[in-house]
Amino acid sequence: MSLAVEEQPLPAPAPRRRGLDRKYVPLLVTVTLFVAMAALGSVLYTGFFSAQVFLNLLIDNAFLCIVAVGLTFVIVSGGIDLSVGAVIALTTMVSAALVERHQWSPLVVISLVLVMGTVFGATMGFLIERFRLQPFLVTLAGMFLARGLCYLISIDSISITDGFYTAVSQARIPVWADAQVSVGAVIALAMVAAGTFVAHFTQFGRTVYAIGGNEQSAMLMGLPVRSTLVGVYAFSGFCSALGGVVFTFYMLSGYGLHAVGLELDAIAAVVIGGTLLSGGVGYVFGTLFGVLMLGIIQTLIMFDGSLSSWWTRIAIGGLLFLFCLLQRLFEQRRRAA
Amino acid sequence: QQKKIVLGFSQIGAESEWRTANTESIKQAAKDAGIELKFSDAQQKQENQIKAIRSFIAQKVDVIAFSPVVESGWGTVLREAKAAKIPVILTDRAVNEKDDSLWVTFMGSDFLEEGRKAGRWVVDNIKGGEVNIVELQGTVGSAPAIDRKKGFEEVIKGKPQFKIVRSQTGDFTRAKGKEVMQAFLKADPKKINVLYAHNDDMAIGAIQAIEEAGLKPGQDIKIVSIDAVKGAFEAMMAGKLNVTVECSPLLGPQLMKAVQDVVAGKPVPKRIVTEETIFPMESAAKVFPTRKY
Amino acid sequence: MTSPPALELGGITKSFLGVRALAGVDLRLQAGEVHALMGQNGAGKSTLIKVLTGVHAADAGTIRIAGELVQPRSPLDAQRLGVSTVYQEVNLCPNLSVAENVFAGRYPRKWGRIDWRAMEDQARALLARLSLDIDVTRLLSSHPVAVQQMVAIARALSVSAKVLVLDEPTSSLDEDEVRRLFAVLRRLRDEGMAILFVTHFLDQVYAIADRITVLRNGELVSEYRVEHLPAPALVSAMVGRELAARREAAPAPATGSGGDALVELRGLGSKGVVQPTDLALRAGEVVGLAGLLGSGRTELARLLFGLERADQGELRVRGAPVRVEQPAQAVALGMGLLPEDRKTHGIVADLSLRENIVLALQARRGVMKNLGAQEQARLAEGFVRALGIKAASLDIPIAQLSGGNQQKALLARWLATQPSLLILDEPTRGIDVAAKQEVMDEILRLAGEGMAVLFISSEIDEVVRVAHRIAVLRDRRKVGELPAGCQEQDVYHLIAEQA
Amino acid sequence: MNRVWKHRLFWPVVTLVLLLVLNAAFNPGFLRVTVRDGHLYGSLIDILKGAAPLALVALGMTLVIATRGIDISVGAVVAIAGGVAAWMIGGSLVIHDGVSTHVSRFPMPVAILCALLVAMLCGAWNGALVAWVGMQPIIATLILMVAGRGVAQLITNGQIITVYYAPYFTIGNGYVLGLPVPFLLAAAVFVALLLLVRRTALGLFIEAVGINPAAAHLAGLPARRITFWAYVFCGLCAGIAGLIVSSTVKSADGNNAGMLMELDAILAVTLGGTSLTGGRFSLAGTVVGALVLQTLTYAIYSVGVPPEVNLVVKAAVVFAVMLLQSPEFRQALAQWARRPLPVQEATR
Ligand SMILES: Nc1ncnc2c1ncn2[C@@H]1O[C@H](COP(=O)(O)OP(=O)(O)OP(=O)(O)O)[C@@H](O)[C@H]1O
Ligand SMILES: Nc1ncnc2c1ncn2[C@@H]1O[C@H](COP(=O)(O)OP(=O)(O)OP(=O)(O)O)[C@@H](O)[C@H]1O
Ligand SMILES: [Mg+2]
Ligand SMILES: [Mg+2]
Repeated sequence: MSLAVEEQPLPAPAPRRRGLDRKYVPLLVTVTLFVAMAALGSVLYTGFFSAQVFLNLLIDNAFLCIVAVGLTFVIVSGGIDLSVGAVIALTTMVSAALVERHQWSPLVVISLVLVMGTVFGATMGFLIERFRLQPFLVTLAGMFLARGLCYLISIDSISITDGFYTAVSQARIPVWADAQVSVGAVIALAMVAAGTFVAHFTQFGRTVYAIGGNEQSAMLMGLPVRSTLVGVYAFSGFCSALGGVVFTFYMLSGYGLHAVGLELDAIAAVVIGGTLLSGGVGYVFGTLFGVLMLGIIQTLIMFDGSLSSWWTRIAIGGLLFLFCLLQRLFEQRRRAA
Repeated sequence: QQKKIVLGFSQIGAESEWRTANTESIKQAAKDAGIELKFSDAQQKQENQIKAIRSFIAQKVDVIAFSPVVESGWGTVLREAKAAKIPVILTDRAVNEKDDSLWVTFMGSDFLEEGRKAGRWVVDNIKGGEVNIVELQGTVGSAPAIDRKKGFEEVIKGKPQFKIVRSQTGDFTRAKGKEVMQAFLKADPKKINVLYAHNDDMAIGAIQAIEEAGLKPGQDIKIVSIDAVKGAFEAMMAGKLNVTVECSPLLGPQLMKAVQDVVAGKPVPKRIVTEETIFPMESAAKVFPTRKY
Repeated sequence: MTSPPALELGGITKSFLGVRALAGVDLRLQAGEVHALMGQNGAGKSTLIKVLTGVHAADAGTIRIAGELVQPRSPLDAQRLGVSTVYQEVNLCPNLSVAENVFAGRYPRKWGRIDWRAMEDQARALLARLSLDIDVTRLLSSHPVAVQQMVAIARALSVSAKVLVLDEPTSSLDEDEVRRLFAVLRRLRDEGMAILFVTHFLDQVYAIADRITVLRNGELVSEYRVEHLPAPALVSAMVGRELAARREAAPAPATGSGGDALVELRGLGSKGVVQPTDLALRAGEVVGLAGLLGSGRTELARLLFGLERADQGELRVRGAPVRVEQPAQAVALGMGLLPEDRKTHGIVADLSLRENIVLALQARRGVMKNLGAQEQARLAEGFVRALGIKAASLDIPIAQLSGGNQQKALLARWLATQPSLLILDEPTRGIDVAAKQEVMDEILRLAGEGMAVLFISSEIDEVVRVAHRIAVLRDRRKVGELPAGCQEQDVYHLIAEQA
Repeated sequence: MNRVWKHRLFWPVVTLVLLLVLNAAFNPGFLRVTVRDGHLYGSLIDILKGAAPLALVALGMTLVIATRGIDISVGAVVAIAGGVAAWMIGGSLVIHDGVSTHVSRFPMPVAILCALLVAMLCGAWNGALVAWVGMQPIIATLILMVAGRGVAQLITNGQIITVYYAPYFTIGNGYVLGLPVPFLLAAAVFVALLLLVRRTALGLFIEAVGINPAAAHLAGLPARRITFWAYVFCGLCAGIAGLIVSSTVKSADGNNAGMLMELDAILAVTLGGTSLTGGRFSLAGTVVGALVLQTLTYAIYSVGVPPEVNLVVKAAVVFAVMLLQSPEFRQALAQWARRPLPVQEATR
């Protein structure tokens, strides 16, 4: 009885979109600006233009990238997750405690912390959805809780000497010549790919966008709003835990003060990548560039090496400002055209 | 003239006067020694320090030096440095790695010992029966906070008359130190004999709180702290702080000498200890004019 | 005997925080019929539909689908039970493409992933059945409300359902669209679908409905077969009293006509939005703006009000050239615009009815000259009474008002500023017959008092009835003007002539 | 009675009372307020005093949040304002004949004025980026959050500037009419703001802009200007808080002053019942929220919670407060409680 089954011939398909779809403009702007920034660094500093420097962006920001992928979904759904940094810390702490103090097998520990992160996220999602609480509050309390739990395990840092962890930590995958990437970087790229797929080609991903566009409408359209909302936070929790695992490889230690303030970096990366904080619009792929953007700003400053502590901050702020301003200008220009 | 030596130095951050003095000393010494310094501020984050070290490796500096924000988790990046044949010098704090070939030398202070010195002063100088001590800790989980607490406790252990009655974090800041002390004073107004603060800033904040509560800091409540920054000397001259344990930030010249030796291939000792003293109230006026930070 | 009704509601009761919206309402919907649900604004039609589709939980009452007792807890539940719904107002996601809005939740798949190409093709085909040829890959928000409404209908039609519920689907459609929609509905009815249909257009009821259920103040009046209930009787059933005969004659030429223009557009246009347009608006005159869907009426109104940037031509107010780049400037010049999309551009949802009414007046007075709470209440009270706005109190959030009452409140917002030019974009959207008459009378009265009115409506008969002069648009261009006393036919001719 | 129960400040106030009771239970002297040196003295006074900077910042934040924005740069602005004031007043100890005298580099009112102007300038920068450039609030203010701390350190040259000019201490430590000056400052701003919001149309405008910017714009509201000024005001509040903080500890610490204050301020605003999605806001709620946080902090210090447990306690309280405030949660709780005894129903 549906209208789709009808005898009339299909109309000739309209010509497929010519040129670039308008909705990809912010993404394009971000990528272009990143390339410009990289070019600037290469001109200014010797040794900047090398494969390894760019791969280091990935190696050094792998965990941030993974977390930001999960956060992209949360932000697209119109929420926010402030607990990501704390969950990373908790993951490193639990991993270190179990592996070092209780000699658990690393693989068991990794699966366990991934489940833990997912459950942690899902619980927050449940509270947000079921009791109509503000995501900011719930995840902020989640952040306090996760960090607090770290200190309950130990206030000191715990080194990891386990063979598996050190092996993974030091493993390098050659890309070309003597440029290499770490396991974490590969996982991060895989997560970006997986995130992009989930966002654009699955029911779950599309529902997240619909909720971000208008939660009430999404509900009236008969979309599974409740389970998707819980799922979004669970996914973000999972990504944080996975980020935590990668972070553990990166640091080889568990510590309650790990990844302090990482949530802000992650939010910044997501937003710079073209996602609207008000929800409904965003790209996982853009998030990757948001992360790289933050990374390259930092690298530029490190290569400069002459800034005092405070000028470092002012420079980071300035570059961020420049970038966001150009991003806005280009977007407006495109829209006006 | 030979090529300038390039030193990559990764600082923890600029969280305190002490740290700023430390940075200044290193910058000045590098300039004096004609060493090109690549300075990077990690804003208290270990991951930023690791990134900085990676970027030093990519920039092919001659020597890398850094003050580890924590002891653990440096193995991977230090191995990368070793593979790139860049010698590493640790300042201020050691790292927790079994393979000590990863760095050539470690110079700097010993937080544990600082805590012990503060403890010893208390044990030696505070007489009378019950001694109730309150402690203002540094940032929870930070290495100086952990070790200064540990060192202090080590000394007073087994001396039952010394008791830590309250201990709370003041995040190494004056504002928090004052706030926490205020609450302590209201909670047990009469019972506090000694305040042990993990740094001078918290002690200075607490002194204000004690005065506002109508007590005399330095007399009614004896105060011990660590760092020996300028403000502490002013407080001591005013008779409000009893003693501060020095933890010298002026590592610059020593570090530059070590860098030059390493590059020249001269042997350097694995551990270079910096001089640390303890300044009681009485010496303050004499020492104050010579303090640089 | 016969099979049970496709849908049967028994004794549905629902209150919102002490406000009774429904009291023991029964409704029987047979397979293969179009059933009209009628009632004044705030009678409880939308609430009944929301109870039926699980948005609200009923306080009491039963729902049976094909004889079986059910309790839908969400629209998703209702959909699974075979009820497909178009809610009042467009309830779609503005940030998704048209195609996606049609298929969200039921995507065509290939290899387990969403097949975008197939989805877009199917959406295009589906919309073509409603004779809508638009770019389905563009965002929904880039299309005007009428198109969005069509998309919502297309979405509901694409579900294979047994019961189709349509809450005022035609309120922003023009006649052509309505005709096409009805053709589709008739076919679905003949295929055995049960269709529940809410509208305020009596002629549409008689064009398509088989039976009518009338609600009044949340109570069931009765159920009728359409042939047993002539229009006047239907109106009295809804209103609860006889309604005065509808004004037939075209309005007398306004007093001010022929005088100097209050607002004059001289070749005012904006590239890609509206072609250069000449139009004079005089005090005391109602100018109708007629045209088909998408002919640019709304865009012209937005241009005039400073919501779009004019890049050519000139705007004169009382003979002096002015630049209007912000609505605030337009308001300061004494203009007001009632937008066509009340949900996104009209109401300020969480603010109270009172605050919504005084908003524009307050904006005009500025921040410092505050209307006191009492003054606000007095003002709002007056309009609530004058326009017959049905609300539990002045202090409830406007979002809790029924759609038609929201529309009246927005009209009140502009009337409160006593504008010299009032631009009304679909002012009668979603308001009931009685109220529509009142609104039209009000417009003429205001014009009589010397206000200039620009009246936009998809109901050309309304335009003809109320306007002293009609400007006809086509393809974003003004194609001519017609004097008062012209017929609907003349408007259509003018549009067709220029083809 | 019913109206009290339904009031949206009911649950935040209940939390505050509970925390006070808890404090009093652990410290017998907690509720005692005595007069010492001609002013009020006691834990409750400490809380009022300690909550003042947070309340101020949170009040400014409330307006920003009401316009659908957020300002995470307030902590940095607190540091900048404190730094400017301390620098202008002067950071050297001058001892004449063994007596330290009060010298200031610039007159104190000038220093205070400059500090507040700089703070407002910071707010204006944020406001301009949000309202005119159209950046997302969190990113626009992130820029100042990162760079602002650098600026603060630049002003203080990375040192802690100690202030020796005694009149300046009044702002943070003084008493007028027996009440602490910081409290009076916060109260004054609160009352002024309340009057502004109630007596002018500002409250209505801000809420309209926060709920539906498009509709507000169309109704003729200067939506952008309102947003802009909300940020300027937020900057001003942070500036006043900065003066209080620096005056309280008689020094300016560019790196640590106002650290993480933005989070606490946002927390206070939300605990007070204002939604982060903008629109309806409650100034009184924000003040209660700030008091709740300060009382909680105070409780943690004085009850003797070990520092490593601080965060868990804080998390538990925040969870408890927000669940209590959620009507859905109370309903679920009531249903759950009623289940074993179906007949039982609260009377009245
Ligand atoms: N969520 C709600 N909260 C409180 N009251 C509500 C809510 N929804 C509807 N109402 C009230 O219920 C009554 C019936 O509203 P409803 O929307 O069903 O009317 P309607 O018949 O659809 O009118 P219209 O023709 O104007 O759309 C109105 O008085 C309205 O104010
Ligand atoms: N049926 C349609 N098919 C394709 N595009 C349409 C259709 N209807 C409207 N549009 C688009 O709408 C825009 C003009 O809309 P506008 O809102 O000004 O029209 P309108 O005359 O006010 O009609 P209405 O208010 O009934 O939608 C144009 O961009 C046009 O492409
Ligand atoms: Mg309705
Ligand atoms: Mg229109």
